[in-house]
Amino acid sequence: MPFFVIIPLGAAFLVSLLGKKIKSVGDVLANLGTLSLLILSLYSIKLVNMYKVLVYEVGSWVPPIGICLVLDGLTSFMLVTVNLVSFLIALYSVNYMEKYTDKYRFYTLFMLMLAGMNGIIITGDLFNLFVFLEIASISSYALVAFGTEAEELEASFKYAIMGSVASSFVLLGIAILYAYTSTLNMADIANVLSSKPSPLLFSFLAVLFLSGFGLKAALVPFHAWLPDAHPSAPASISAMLSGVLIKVLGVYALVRIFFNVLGINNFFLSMLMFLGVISMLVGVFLAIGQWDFKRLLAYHSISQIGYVVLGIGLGTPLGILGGLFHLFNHSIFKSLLFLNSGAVEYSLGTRDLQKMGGLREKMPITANTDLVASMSIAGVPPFNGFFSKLIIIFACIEAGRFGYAICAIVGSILTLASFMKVQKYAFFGKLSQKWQQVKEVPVLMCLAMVVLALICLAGGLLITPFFKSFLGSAVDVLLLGTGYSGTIFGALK
Amino acid sequence: MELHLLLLFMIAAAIVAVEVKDLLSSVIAVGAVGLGLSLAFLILKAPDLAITQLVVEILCLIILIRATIKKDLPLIRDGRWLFNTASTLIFVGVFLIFAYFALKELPNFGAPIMRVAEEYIKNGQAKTGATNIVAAIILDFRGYDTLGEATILFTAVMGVLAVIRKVGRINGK
Amino acid sequence: MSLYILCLALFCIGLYCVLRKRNIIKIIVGLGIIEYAVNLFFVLVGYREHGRAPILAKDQEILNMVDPIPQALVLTSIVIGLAVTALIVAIAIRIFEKYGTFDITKIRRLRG
Amino acid sequence: MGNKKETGMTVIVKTITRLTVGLILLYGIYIVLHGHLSPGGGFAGGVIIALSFIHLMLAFGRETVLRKFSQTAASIVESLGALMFLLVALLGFSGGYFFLNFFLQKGKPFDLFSAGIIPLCNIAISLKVGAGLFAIFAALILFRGSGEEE
Repeated sequence: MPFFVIIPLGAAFLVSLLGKKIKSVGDVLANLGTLSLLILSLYSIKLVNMYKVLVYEVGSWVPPIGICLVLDGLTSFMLVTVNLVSFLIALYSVNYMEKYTDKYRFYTLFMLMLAGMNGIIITGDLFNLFVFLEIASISSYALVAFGTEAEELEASFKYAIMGSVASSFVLLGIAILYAYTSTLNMADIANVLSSKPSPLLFSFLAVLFLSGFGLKAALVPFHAWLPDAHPSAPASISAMLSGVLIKVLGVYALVRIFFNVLGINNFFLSMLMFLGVISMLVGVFLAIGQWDFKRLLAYHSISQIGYVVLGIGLGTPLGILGGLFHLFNHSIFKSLLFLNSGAVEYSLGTRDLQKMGGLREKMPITANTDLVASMSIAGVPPFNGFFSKLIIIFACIEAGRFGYAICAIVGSILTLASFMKVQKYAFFGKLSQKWQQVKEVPVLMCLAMVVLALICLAGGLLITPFFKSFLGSAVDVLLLGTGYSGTIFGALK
Repeated sequence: MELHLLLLFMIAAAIVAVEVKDLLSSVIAVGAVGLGLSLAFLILKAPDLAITQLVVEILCLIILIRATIKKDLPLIRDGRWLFNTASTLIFVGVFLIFAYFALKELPNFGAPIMRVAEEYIKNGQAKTGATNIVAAIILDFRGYDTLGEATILFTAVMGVLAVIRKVGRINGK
Repeated sequence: MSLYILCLALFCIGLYCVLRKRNIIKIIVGLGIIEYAVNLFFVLVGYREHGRAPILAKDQEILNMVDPIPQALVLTSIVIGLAVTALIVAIAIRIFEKYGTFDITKIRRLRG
Repeated sequence: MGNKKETGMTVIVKTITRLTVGLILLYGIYIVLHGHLSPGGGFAGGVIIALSFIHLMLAFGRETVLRKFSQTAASIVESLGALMFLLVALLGFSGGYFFLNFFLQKGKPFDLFSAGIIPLCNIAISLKVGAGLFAIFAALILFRGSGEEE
């Protein structure tokens, strides 16, 4: 189990050591590393099916003395999402990153970011979560500034400041939790907290964690950095940031702490739902007015994160299922969209939608995959986005939250409208004179995009009974609430 | 008692650092906060931290002084300055009051619970062989954290080297 | 108790600096103050009245050690603070080179 | 400050630097090696080692130091330190666990050679921290040399 962290770390160190001398070592090691991680994470599904919960004690110290790694349903679900997307993005970067200098540094930082995310997902220790959170965020600050142009540096600075303040909030929260419980193991904390509850302290902690992780997840009052940072990064990193980073750093960490450690109550849930709906609407309204392809996508990320948080915040089994399912789907189609925008930028050198047009003839693969992704994000059947949005809306109605359901439908329609705009201006219409010599992007980039598009199509199958255990076991973990501690200590014996 | 004085000194130095007009003085003042913190660690019986904080502080100071090349400090106070400052101060006040009541639930200062820590103190030497319990924790009991920490520094070095490159893209814009 | 509040006051000064100042260096300074405050809070939490440093001595038995865990964690967090500061300073230097100023009101090529 | 040619500071500073820098370096190494016995450890020691090089650089100008210890060498040493730390952690698998303190014989307390992997980890970390911080500093200083012509 620790291999989820060892592989990317080892790859990162080796790439930085050898990358300057041997040019191809970065490509090879990064792709091999992510591929092996993907295989491992797929294998972890099977393990979870067999054992339910696996606990690994680092250094053979039994928790709460040492740090433990936990593999349960939610973990393996997130691992599959992250590693699938990152493998395809690594494949894509082989060609795409030719535009930048010092490619091996890019791979080093990329692998470090991956190591950080895997570390967050798999850990069972609160402070360890913080450490890996910082690895992932620091590498993402550096990656946003990778092009070293003025805009990128500015966006990265904004992001770095916001992110560091968020980390400080999280650390303060951890300090208070430690003072109150005198332990750092998440399961142990849950145990202690349930034996001596204290509402005021809990709400203070909730405010700290919500502002910390909410900043990382770009929920609406804290979203200011995202529309700058995500478009500025290289396209493969935008895909990584929007596709998985905000989910792991923000949503996963938030959900894990709120549901499994602090113990959820109605106040937290309604707060989450409210923030989700606000993000959903604000994000989509801001997106409609955008003409920059990647900036538009970035605003949609805010809106889609809103859906995820709304679904999870409902707290009902159906709602959580919808939220997690949407999380998976969003990471697939949003990374596909960012990769498409990268492909367009790679060929054309611009991101302004008004200058494009008629690219369908010249770049058929990009255009078609982009169509799939757009339909998917807008929630058109039979693509995966449709199913997850439908589940969230049903869950809203089931829980009696008709207002939220209507908001979700409105958001969905507006998303559709804004992506119709993208399709119309970028890929349909007349081909302007300027782009007569535009060619399709290299083969590896195409391959990555096509695979993602196929997953978009097939994603709907995940709710069929055959795959249900994959999502279902993740939902079970959250429904368990603070019973989490019981299962961890049960697995230790 | 000396801790209170030290904290008040740190707060004063921090206010100076925030409000002083000259950038270099501001950086020096933040150095004073850091050294105060180092002393505080010493009073709180954390010699490891005091040493580390001291040397890290020196390095931070050198790096920050390196950054203060030009000393222009804008002092534009537009119409909303008062409003914005007031709202920030009110927010800070609410935060502190809320914190005061929430932190009352914590165990009293000077009497931590130390449920897990007792275990480290009792058996740390026998199990790891290190007499410095802090070293035993960071490198053995919680060695995995330290791997992460080393990685963070590595990431920062890589990040600095990546950001500081002269040419970012091969074909320019 | 009053120590905790003083510590949080330090935190708030840093927060105020980050939110309200317009100079990049001042913002970095504010960030540093926030980090100091959080570190101090963590160590305060682990202090024990009349405690001893958590290092065993050769000839005597030490009974009332202070809590060693926060110290180990703060060691980590100090280094994290150093790493973040170094990276942000590097970015700030590049920004200065591109824009010729540290004033964030003038650095506005992106609009949110 | 920076308007002189980069030949370093006055002769007084240089002489004192020559005397003290070795001591600082030695003190750093001492702190690293005794990390498991007394306060200090890999991080503090590594930073002190880096500071000794930075001290040289401030006093003598950057060329003198970079001739001895170039930036490339620094980043290579850093990667090596990181790999060494990971390797020590991986060696724990010989006992079946990641990060296992795999020496069965922990040695006598208060001895220099005791406590299993802890001194090894300290050395690896100090290499990494020292070289890494030096690389950061050198990068920031070198950047001024070519970036800003004002």
